[in-house]
Amino acid sequence: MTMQPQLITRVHVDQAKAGDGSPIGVLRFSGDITSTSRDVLFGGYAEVPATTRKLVFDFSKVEYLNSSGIALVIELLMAANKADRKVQSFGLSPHFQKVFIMVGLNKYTHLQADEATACAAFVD
Amino acid sequence: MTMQPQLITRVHVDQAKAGDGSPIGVLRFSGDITSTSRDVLFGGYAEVPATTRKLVFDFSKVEYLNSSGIALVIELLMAANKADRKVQSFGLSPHFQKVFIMVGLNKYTHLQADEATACAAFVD
Amino acid sequence: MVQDIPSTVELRLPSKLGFEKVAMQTAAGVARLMGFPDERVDDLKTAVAEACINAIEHGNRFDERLSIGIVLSMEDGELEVKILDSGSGPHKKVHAPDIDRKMHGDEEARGMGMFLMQALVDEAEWTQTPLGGGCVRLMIRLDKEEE
Amino acid sequence: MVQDIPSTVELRLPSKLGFEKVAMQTAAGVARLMGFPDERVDDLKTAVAEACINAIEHGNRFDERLSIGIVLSMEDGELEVKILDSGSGPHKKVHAPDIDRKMHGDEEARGMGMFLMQALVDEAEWTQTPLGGGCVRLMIRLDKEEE
Ligand SMILES: Nc1ncnc2c1ncn2[C@@H]1O[C@H](COP(=O)(O)OP(=O)(O)O)[C@@H](O)[C@H]1O
Ligand SMILES: Nc1ncnc2c1ncn2[C@@H]1O[C@H](COP(=O)(O)OP(=O)(O)O)[C@@H](O)[C@H]1O
Repeated sequence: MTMQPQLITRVHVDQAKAGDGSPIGVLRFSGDITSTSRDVLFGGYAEVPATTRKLVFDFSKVEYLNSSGIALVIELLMAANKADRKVQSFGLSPHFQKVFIMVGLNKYTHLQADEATACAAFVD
Repeated sequence: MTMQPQLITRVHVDQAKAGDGSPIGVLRFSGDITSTSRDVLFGGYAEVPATTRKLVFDFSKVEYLNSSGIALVIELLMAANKADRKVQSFGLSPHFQKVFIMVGLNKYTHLQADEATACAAFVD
Repeated sequence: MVQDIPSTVELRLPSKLGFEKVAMQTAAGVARLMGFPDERVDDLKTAVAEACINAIEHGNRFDERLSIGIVLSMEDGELEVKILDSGSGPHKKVHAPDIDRKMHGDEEARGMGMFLMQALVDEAEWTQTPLGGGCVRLMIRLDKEEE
Repeated sequence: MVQDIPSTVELRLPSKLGFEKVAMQTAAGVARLMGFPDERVDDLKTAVAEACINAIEHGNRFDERLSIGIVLSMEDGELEVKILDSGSGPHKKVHAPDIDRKMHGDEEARGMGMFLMQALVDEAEWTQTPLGGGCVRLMIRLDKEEE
């Protein structure tokens, strides 16, 4: 049997509350975000109740993110955008904050310093 | 000009006090401990006042340690042994604690959990 | 004088996605040995990963009988990394992503690899090997202060 | 079926001390890709570093015109690493260090590399290549639970 490289994507979905008491869906990504992550990422996204209008993306446990993975993040943001959901992000390393800004992604999700700031950043 | 690999050894010497008030020379190693580290290591050792009988080796900032580097640690312990100085060590990763035990080094320097434990471990 | 031989590291990897991570580690090891700061090492890692993914995917079309080559040459505070495959290189030019067009579905979400490579390193150039294979040449330089 | 090609990673390094760190990073990258836990990755890194240092120092006698080769082969949860040089391999057997003799100056402080390699990996073997070069073969295996 030949060796299959282990690329493992995980999403854990948590609930938080915004200042006005409205629910926030927190998607905690971990492991690798690559071209093979589509099903796991959209599976996590689908776990958030349809009525939740606020999302937080937690990248703090992501070990590896490449351009195909960033393309999937763009697709998640497109889905959120269409459903009129706002997305705050945190936990990106300085390197990946720079990369997100290079491709313009910060126009569609604010890059926040930490989870508390991200959850407090929704203005309704 | 051809490229010379950067192997950098540093030793910073601090003073601490044992429970009985006697001085402890703390040798804080950092960077790489390899065959090229001899002068830096013995230079640090020579900075400790000759009357100090207690030494603590702090390995917590060591990034790379190979068998030639361990041989130099053995030579430091030989020098300490000859001068009737006791040496406590801390800050080794679990991997290098295992390696120190494999070569039997723990017979000549106790491997302590942290600096406070190391400094408190001298019995006079 | 043997001193004048430039230092070269060569790596050969299978054409399977995931192995670009090995190239990232190798390139990071070389860059750290040269004294590059963490920030530049991160830039290089991402650029090398993107180049390897393209070599595996577009150059070798996932053909596991083919391998990709990475040649790292160190000289005078410059690190050049060549990523080689058995294809014929990209026919497109580097194109900066337009996030608004992407968000509105007017542009594919993908297609940012070459842009990122060029944005992250000091030089990125697409050529062909003498035998006609695909080749990307990346280069990072130590700043004077870092040397 | 292309599925049956074993995955191989090859690395070539200059005969200069310090470059063993690049081999450590490459080997760690491959082992992590196979799912080895951090503890085993550390064991492998140290064993690979010691093998490379010996290849550079004893095998190639620091001759910068020569390089050392590292071949990593992945199959069935086993990672084999061969470290190749242009010497003729060690003439000594692996010898466990005697710390008391070392501390009393009756044994050299050095001379622990081969012992550590053997102690840290599942198999360590010194052979020669078909062309008469020095070759160390290291092997680590995934535990059943890790797979
Ligand atoms: N090594 C290569 N060999 C052949 N074609 C390539 C290579 N690298 C890039 N290309 C071509 O350039 C295009 C753009 O590449 P890139 O910007 O990395 O985005 P993506 O790989 O996501 O499409 C690819 O779709 C491919 O057609
Ligand atoms: N690749 C090699 N080629 C030739 N001789 C070797 C090689 N590896 C080890 N040796 C021999 O075996 C001896 C023991 O090696 P080792 O245990 O690693 O300790 P050290 O390198 O510190 O002497 C070396 O001194 C050398 O004589």
